[in-house]
Order: sequence, then structure tokens, then C-alpha cells
Amino acid sequence: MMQLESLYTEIIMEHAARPLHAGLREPFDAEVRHVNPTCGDEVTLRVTLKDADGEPAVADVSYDSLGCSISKASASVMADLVIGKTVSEAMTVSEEFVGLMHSRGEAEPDEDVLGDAVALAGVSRFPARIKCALLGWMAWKDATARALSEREMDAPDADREQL
Amino acid sequence: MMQLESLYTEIIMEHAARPLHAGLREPFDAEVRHVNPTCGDEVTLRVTLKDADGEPAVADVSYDSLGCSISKASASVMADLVIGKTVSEAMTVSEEFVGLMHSRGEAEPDEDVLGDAVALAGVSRFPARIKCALLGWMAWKDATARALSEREMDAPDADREQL
Amino acid sequence: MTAETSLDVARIRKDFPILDRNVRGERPLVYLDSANTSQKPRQVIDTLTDFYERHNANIHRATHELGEEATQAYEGARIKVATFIGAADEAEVVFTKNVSEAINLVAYSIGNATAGAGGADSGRLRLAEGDEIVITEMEHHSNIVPWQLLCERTGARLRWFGVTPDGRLDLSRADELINARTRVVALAHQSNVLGTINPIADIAARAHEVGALVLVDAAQSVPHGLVDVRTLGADLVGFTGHKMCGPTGIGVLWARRDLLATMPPFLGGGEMIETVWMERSTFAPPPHKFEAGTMPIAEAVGLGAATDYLADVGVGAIQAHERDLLRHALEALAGIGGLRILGPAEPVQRGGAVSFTVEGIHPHDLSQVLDDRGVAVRAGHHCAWPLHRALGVQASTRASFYLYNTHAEVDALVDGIRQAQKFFGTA
Amino acid sequence: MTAETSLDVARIRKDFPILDRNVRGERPLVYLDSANTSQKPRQVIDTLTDFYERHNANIHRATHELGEEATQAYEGARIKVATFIGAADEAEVVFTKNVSEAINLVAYSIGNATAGAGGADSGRLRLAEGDEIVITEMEHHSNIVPWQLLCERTGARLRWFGVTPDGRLDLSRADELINARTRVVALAHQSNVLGTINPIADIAARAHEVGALVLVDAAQSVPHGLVDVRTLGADLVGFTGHKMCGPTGIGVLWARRDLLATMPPFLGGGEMIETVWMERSTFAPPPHKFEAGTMPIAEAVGLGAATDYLADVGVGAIQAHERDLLRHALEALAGIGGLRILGPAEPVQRGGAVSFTVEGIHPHDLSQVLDDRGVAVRAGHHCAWPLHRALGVQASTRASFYLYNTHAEVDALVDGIRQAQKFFGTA
Ligand SMILES: Cc1ncc(COP(=O)(O)O)c(C=O)c1O
Ligand SMILES: Cc1ncc(COP(=O)(O)O)c(C=O)c1O
Repeated sequence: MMQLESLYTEIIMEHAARPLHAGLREPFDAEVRHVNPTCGDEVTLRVTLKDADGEPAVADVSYDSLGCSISKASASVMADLVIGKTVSEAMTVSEEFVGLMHSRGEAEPDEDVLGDAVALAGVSRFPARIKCALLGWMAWKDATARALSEREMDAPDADREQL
Repeated sequence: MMQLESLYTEIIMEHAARPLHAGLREPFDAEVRHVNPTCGDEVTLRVTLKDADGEPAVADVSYDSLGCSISKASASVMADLVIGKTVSEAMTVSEEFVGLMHSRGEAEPDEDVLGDAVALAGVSRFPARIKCALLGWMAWKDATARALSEREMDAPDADREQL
Repeated sequence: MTAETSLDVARIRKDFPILDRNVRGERPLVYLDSANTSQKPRQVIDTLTDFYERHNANIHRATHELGEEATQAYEGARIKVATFIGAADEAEVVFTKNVSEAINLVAYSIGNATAGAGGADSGRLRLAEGDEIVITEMEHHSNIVPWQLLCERTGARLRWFGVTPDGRLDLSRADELINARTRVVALAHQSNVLGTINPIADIAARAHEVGALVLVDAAQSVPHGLVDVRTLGADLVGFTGHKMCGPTGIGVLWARRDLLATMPPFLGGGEMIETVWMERSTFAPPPHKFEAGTMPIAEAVGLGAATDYLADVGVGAIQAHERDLLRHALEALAGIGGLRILGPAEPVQRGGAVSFTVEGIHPHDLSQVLDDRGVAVRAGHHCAWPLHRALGVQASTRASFYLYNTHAEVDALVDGIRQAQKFFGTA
Repeated sequence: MTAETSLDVARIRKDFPILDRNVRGERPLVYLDSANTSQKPRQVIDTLTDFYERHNANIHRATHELGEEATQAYEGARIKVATFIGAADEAEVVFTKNVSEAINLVAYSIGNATAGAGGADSGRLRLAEGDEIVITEMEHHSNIVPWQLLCERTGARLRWFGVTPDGRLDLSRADELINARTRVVALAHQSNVLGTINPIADIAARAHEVGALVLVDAAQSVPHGLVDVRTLGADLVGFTGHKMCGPTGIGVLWARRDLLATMPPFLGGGEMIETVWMERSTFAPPPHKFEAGTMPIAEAVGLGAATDYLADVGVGAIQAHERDLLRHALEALAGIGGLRILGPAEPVQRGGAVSFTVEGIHPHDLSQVLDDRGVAVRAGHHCAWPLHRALGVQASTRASFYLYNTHAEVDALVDGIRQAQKFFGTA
């Protein structure tokens, strides 16, 4: 059972049992629904952005997730990591996590950047499960991109005002 | 060259060089055009039937054939065999010939029935060439069937007259 | 047990090299995923090797000896497959790349007839506004999506049979569903999720009453020797080589010759033609009309070797063995708390695929624990998403049996499930 | 000769088990029919065996170790193929069963867009009354018939480039032929009959000027390492595994990702979906959107082994060797009385397929004599009937060369032709 325990670490089991920031909250800037076509797992996810010294930052991530322990735990870890960060910081974390997932168990994950997400490192040795671990993250990325483009459209266009 | 000479027998080479009954003649009861889709070989063939003691018989077979030695020789042999026979006799010969072609070199062809066509026996050991050898025969069968059905339509319907 | 001894499973297992493998390091492979794809006996693998090492050539085109040999091997395979399913004539067997293509072939041929192809002969296939195509809620996506696409293209309406809570077709509205507007009824012979065997003859009788064509997706029944096309009742039958000990890349569409003759072509290209001009082409008679380009030659030959293999072992013995495994599995699984079997819980009118859910454990997590113990099953919706929705489950775990499986392997599955319950703290 | 030594053909021949065979009893095989289908090196055959004996499972669906291995082998093959043709991204590589299917895929996808599939994204692909599709008279039937069928379904008009007497495309009317109504230009990179290499970049430039898509049938050029999709100029490129040392049953469609994204699906079924409801479905992103059902998995893996093999030998060395063989063949054949070479007589902008007629001897008879001597060539119209009509010949004999052929084999061909002339008394 060595391999199994490297996948289902205690931290994962804990997040899966009691996912952080779960549930769908209002108000929100963007909502998306992503599915995993192989198993039908799905996540509905909302993002609320705020302004942090002129930079967009993550005010809240709320979600409703139907899936396996890996996908649930990953969404929980993700939400906890990105909330409070600027969008650009959070995107960096997200890229780091995607890189970890595709590392085939060879990466040395950086706990300073990834926090609890390092507990998901074992997933990278099970290619069929990578999609589970990425489901929430991809949804967050998609929702954030939408929220950002909404903001851009709403925001007064600085360039144009100068004309 | 043993195999080759069992295929290109002297009789075949002679028929291919000087095909009997070749050319398209008038009048005719039916004309068909058959092609061999692999090589583009084609034969245009006409059949004229006559009445022989109340039975349909082959008055003439004329044809124009574009093809290899085997298909040319086979058409020549066929025309020479069926002309003058009743349609039902000729069909028997034709079935015998088709059987010989599919015999994979194992049949003992009956020269009394097949005449010069026994010289084509070697073709049955070369599956890719069977279509060449059958091209003229299939055209004849098709044309004859058409000629027969025309006759039936033209003929006074005996049954109906009795009513 | 009788069946196990009558089949000599130990000897059969020796024919399948992969069954000697260990997975996840030390674990002997327990392969319970044959409804997904079957393993291949040495006889089939050797046939492929022999073809490529000694007889490889293109077919129907070449006048050389290799070409003759390859053509005879390919057309010989067609005869073997025809015999295996009881076809009257090998010209009724069209090779495709898988059953999905076979079903799409039919749907596109109908679509092409609707667009005017095939002339008067294809009139019967032409769809008109208001025409209906009937499928079922238990279909594999491969027998759903092609019909959705056809309906989208032609304006025909897609309708479907529902399923009962115990996983049978709900036939209560059959006479309304299959009516004068119905042109095609397409359904699975055996559900890949539930194992349910559908009453094809009855449904076909009703469909034929109203003049509809019946297509049967036999992907899960031909591998078990359950199909004789003379008695099945279907007009068109599709199946797939890789689920019946054959190679990947080969499938079959069977249909009566007169029906194939009226169907307009699907894929255009080399070998399906009679004559080609730049302006237009005429087409070969079936089956070649539907076999465009260089076919999966070695794969067809391999499928012929697979039908030889299954016939040599004996489909009766295979069926008895599978029934025995199924009975054992249904009994043993019923003893696990929190386990719900989807579909018929009795081994009656059902084959050897058993899907189930286990309370509190997601199928992906369950299959991961099983995999860790060497037990290979499938987790997810098994390409039957609407069926899962209808049964109110998001996903399931499926174990499926074939001639090479043993009671001990069923027991390993059961042990693994119990272990997973411990691991995830649900039991 | 230089090339022969630089390539070490003797060593290469050892990789191909079939080249040890005798045919017609005693004759060593002289295989000059590689443009029809190539022979397979042991490396490819072994890859297939290894896949079936150790890694066989269905892909993308299974959570077990075999499933992981099979998926990695299949997706790994996609990367290998992408690299071999210089694709920017392996998601641009769609697997099909052969190039005929690849071309039909494009034609049907355009037809489906025309019927309304794909929504606004697919608007660019939609054909309207009066739109034109341009092909050439030197196409293989697989690049003619799919377009005829598409035109029949949509009312678009098929037009074509003619060929000059020396077997090149007649480009004199190019600007009229490719005009504002042109939506697709589909043509061969290298003619399978004439060996002619067509000026794709020039034609593509003209086509792109008027907003047309360019599909290149690269069945005869990819096997010789002649295709880099970054520089070819085409929008879509099809080729086929069995002509490039790969197994039967596998082909490829390459297209830029954004183009694939706008193309509506062709075959519907498992694995090409995102979500399926009974009412409708949504589809996976490319390439999987075009890969319905269980794919030719082992075959794709085998094709990956074939591109590895060709890359290891070195496409530059292969090309040099083939050029050398071609030069030798053209010279030697030119010395035979009554022999007419179809297509370019100089080894310039042409590959190693040489078709010819011999006065007074039908190609079937000629190839039969050659076969009797162990020399395997192709006789007929080589699935290019309109081209033969255009050149005023009914059929021809074709010899085609690949990396494993030798000068001695070319000489055997030449001797065989002379022998045939004696046998039939024409020389
Ligand atoms: C130029 C060309 N296009 C298309 C094809 C068709 O290839 P396939 O039969 O593998 O689909 C061939 C070979 O047969 C060819 O030479
Ligand atoms: C019932 C059923 N239909 C269709 C299919 C599709 O088969 P393939 O993927 O070989 O086309 C499958 C298996 O995947 C199946 O189980």
C-alpha cells in the first residue's frame, strides 16, 4: 500500500472530508462550470475579485464540487491558497501546481509556494488522476479570466480618456 | 518459368493475338459494357439470340475488348464456345468455366464441355487474374439476361391469352 | 465451478501473455476490464506478426504473390467473421475501424440518401421532416452521438426508451415510441454498464411493423458468441474487434446484402469505386462500396484469428463460464454493505459486466485502491452518461468478465472493495 | 552508388523480415511496390507485439496501470508523429484509419458546417451555392471521390487542374481556376503514379490570397521525410501509416489547432465528447474531438515506432538513396525499346515512383512475368483513373522504391521487362 498512501496523504484525506471555502456564495464576479469528461465529475466555481493597491486580487472563491477525494481536496487546497493573493501571485501558484502535476513524480515541490498543495504531489505519478487534481484549478483560472475581462469592459478606458 | 507457361499457354497466346469473333456487329439484341475496376480493362459486348426449336439460342456474340492477354483470350474462347449453343447449354458452359476459375488449380477441367477454355485453367492459380478471365463471360451473361428479358416483354404472353 | 473445470481456464490463461504480468510493482494482474477492451491471445498476436513478416502487401490491387496472399488472408477473415455471426454471405460483412465507425457509417449513409445520394434505390432511407429515430437511454455514446448529429443535419427527431430502476428498458410506451414516423430504431444488444440483454426480437418485430430499420449495437454481445444474425431480428449489426480478442483498429458492420446495396456510400476513395471520372464516379458492389482506401488489413486478418480462437474454445463453454463467474460475483458483491449494483441483480438476461456504487467512496478512489492491489476495473460513466443520470448516479465502478477470468479474481475484487472501505473509513 | 554506401542498405534490409522471403517457389522477393504499401521493420512489428503482450488496455478511460501505460504509449506516438512532420503542437495531429479517412473527415466536417453544425465558429467552412472546390487530374481516387460526394451534397462545384503531357500540373490557368469562389484546394504533394512533386507553396499562396483552405494529400511524401508542415504552406495535411513503415489501420490528419477548433466533428461516439445528454452533446477540444470510439491504439503506437525508425535511419540519407535509385532506374528504363515513362523523365522535382507502359504488353501481363521472377510491382491505374485517361493510357506498370531497395533490384526489374518482351514476342 505504499503507492496508495503516497497518493492519499493525510492532508488530502482531511481536505476531502472537510473542504475549505466550499459552498456557493454571493456576490460574485464570474461563475463557471467545468466537467471531467471521463468520469462526469464536475465543479461549479465562483470568483470574486477585489482591488489591492490598484492590482486585482482574489477576494473569494466559492465552489460546489462533485467528485473524487483528489478533486475535492485539490479544490479545497486551491481555494485556501489563492484567496487573499493578488491575481498575478495566484496565477504563479497555479502554474507551479500545473507543473507539479505534470512532473511524473520527479519534481521537488516548493512548500513555500504551494502550501498544502504539496500533499498532492503523489498524483503526478498517476496520469489518469491528474485531471481530477486540476479540475478546480482550471475552473478557477477560467473564472478569473472572465472576471478580469468583465472588469476591463466595465472600467473606464484610461487610454481612450486621454485622447 | 514453369508457372508462367502454365498460365500463358500456346492456345491462350494464339487467341490473344487473333481473337475470334472480335469486333462489334449489327444487329444485336443487347449490348453491355463491363469494366475491371482494378486495371480499367473493359469490354463492350453484344448478343444476338435466335430461336432453336422454341428455345432461345446464341446467334452471335460480338465484342470489343481492351485488356490483357488473359481477358482477350478468354473473350475469344467464350464467344467461340457459346455461339450456336442454346442459351441454356451456354449457361452450363459458363457455370463450368466460373467453377474452374475458382478451383485454385485443383479442378480437372472437362475438355468436352469447355473446349479451348481448358487452356485457361492455369489462371485459377493466380487469384488476381481471375477477374481478367471472367470479364468477357460476365459481360456475356449480363447481355444475354437482358436480351432474354427483352424477348419476354416482346413475346405474346401465353398465359394471359388463355384467360 | 462446473463451468470453470469444463473450460480449463488455466490452459486458456496461458494463451494470454499479458496475464503473466505484474502491475504496480509486485501485484499479479487481475484484469476485470474486458468490456472496455479484451486481452489478446498469442494466436492473434502471432497472426499479426506472421502477416507483417511474411505476407504484407496491399490487397485487391497487386498482381504479385504477396498481394495474392494478403488479399486471401483479408477476404478469408471476412468469411471467418461471417461464419462466427451466422451471416448468409460474407459480402454482408463490411470492415470498419471500430463499431463507432460502423454506426456512423449507417447514420451518414442515411444522411447522404436524404441529401439525394443513391438515387431511387435509396429512397427508403431518405428522412423527411417529422421522421423519428429511436434510441435508448442505456446506449453507449457511440450509439447516441451519431444519431444526434444525423438529426441535427436532417431535421429528424431523436426519441428514446427510458430505463426502469432495475436497469431494464422501459417498454411500457413502446407502441407510442415506435410509430409510423419511426425510420430507425438503434439500440444495444447488451448494455456495457448494466449487462442487461435487451429483447431485440420483440423490439425489431414492432419496428418492422411500422417499416423502420433496426440497428443493433452488438459490441458487448458478439464477443460472447451471443449473436446469430439470422435469428437476432436486426437489419444492421455493429461490433468491434478489440473487445473480442482481436486487435484494435477493426470493427464490423453486418447488414443484409440487399440493404447494403441500397445504402449510398459513406467514405469515398480508392477501392470503393467501380469507375472514376473527374465529373462523377460509380461504386463497387457491397461490401467493398463501404471500404474506402487501404483497409486495416492486418487487423482484419487478426480479427479472423480471434473468431477462430473463440470458436475453437467454444462459445457455449465461454458463455457457461461467464455465467458462472457472474453468479459468483453478484452473490459476493451483494454481501458488501453500502454496495449498490446497477442493473439486474440476478444473472438472468444479463451478461458479465457488473457496475456498482459503494457508499461514501467515489469510483475513481475505489478503482485506485483496486489498482493498487493489481485489480483493473473501469471507473466513470463508461461512455454512458445519460444512463448514469437516469439511474441517479454520477459515476460507477465496473468489473467485467471474459473467458480468462477466474473465481479467485472475483474474490480479489471483493477483497479489494472491502479494503477500500477500510481505507476510506466507510466500513 | 555513394548513397547506397552511405545508407548501409544491407543492414537496413536485415530489419525487414519479409525481404528474406522467396516467392513463386524459389525466387528471392524483389519488392518494388512500396508506394502501394511499404514493408515493416522488426522494430515496428516488435512494438506491436510488446504492446499487446504487456501494455494492452483501452486509453483515456482506465484508471489502472495498464490503462496509464497504453494512454502514454498512444499519446507518446502522437508526439513522435508531430515531431516527424514538424508540427508546432501534438494537438494538431489527429489519428484516423488511413489518409482516405483523413480527407473524408475534412470533407464531411465542411459538409456538416454547411448543414449548420459548429455554429458561428464554423462559418468560414460553410459552403454556399456557387462555391468551388479545386482538385487536380493527377489525384488518387481518395482525393477525388470525397470531394465529388461533398459537392453532390452541398451543390458546390468541383473544378480541377489538368496535367501537361510530361506529367506536371498545368498551372497556366491557375489564376482563373483559383478565384474568389474557391473555398478548398486539395492536391497531392507527390503523385503516386508519376512521382511528380507539386509546387504546394506557390499554389497555397494563390489559394490563401483568395481565402481558400489548402489540403495536401501527403501520402507519398511524408514516408520519404519530405514534409515539414511549418514550411509546406498547407492548412491541412493527410498521410497514411502503412506507406511509411507503419502498420495498416492508421492515418493522420494534421491541421493548425485553430482550424481544427473551428471544424465541426465528423464521427460521433465515445471519447470525442465533453458532455452527453440525450438531447445534445458538447465536444472535446481537438485532437480528441475527431477521435471517436476506441482508436487504432496499437497501430498509432506502431506508427510512432515507424517515425522513430525513419528518423534514426535519417530522412536525408533515405532521400539521397532514393534519388540515387531513381536516377539509375530512369536511365536503365530509358534504354528499353517501346517503354514510355509516364511523368517526368528526369529526377528533378519527382520522387521514387516510376510508372511506364511497354508497347504491345498489357501491364497485367508484364507484371505477371515480373512476378514470376520475384519482382513485385503494381499494374493498373493505381487508383488514378482520370490521370491515366488524361495521359491517354488505359493502365500502366509502376515500380516504386524505398529505403530498403538496391541497384540490383532495379536491374532485376529491367531484366524482367526485357524478358517479358521476349516472352510476348514484342522485342
Ligand atoms: C497519393 C495517395 N493518396 C491517397 C492514398 C490512399 O491511401 P490510403 O489507402 O492509405 O487511404 C494513396 C495510396 O493508396 C496515395 O498514394
Ligand atoms: C455497447 C457499446 N457500444 C459501442 C462501443 C464503442 O466501441 P468502439 O469504441 O470500439 O467503437 C462500446 C465500447 O466502447 C460499447 O460497449
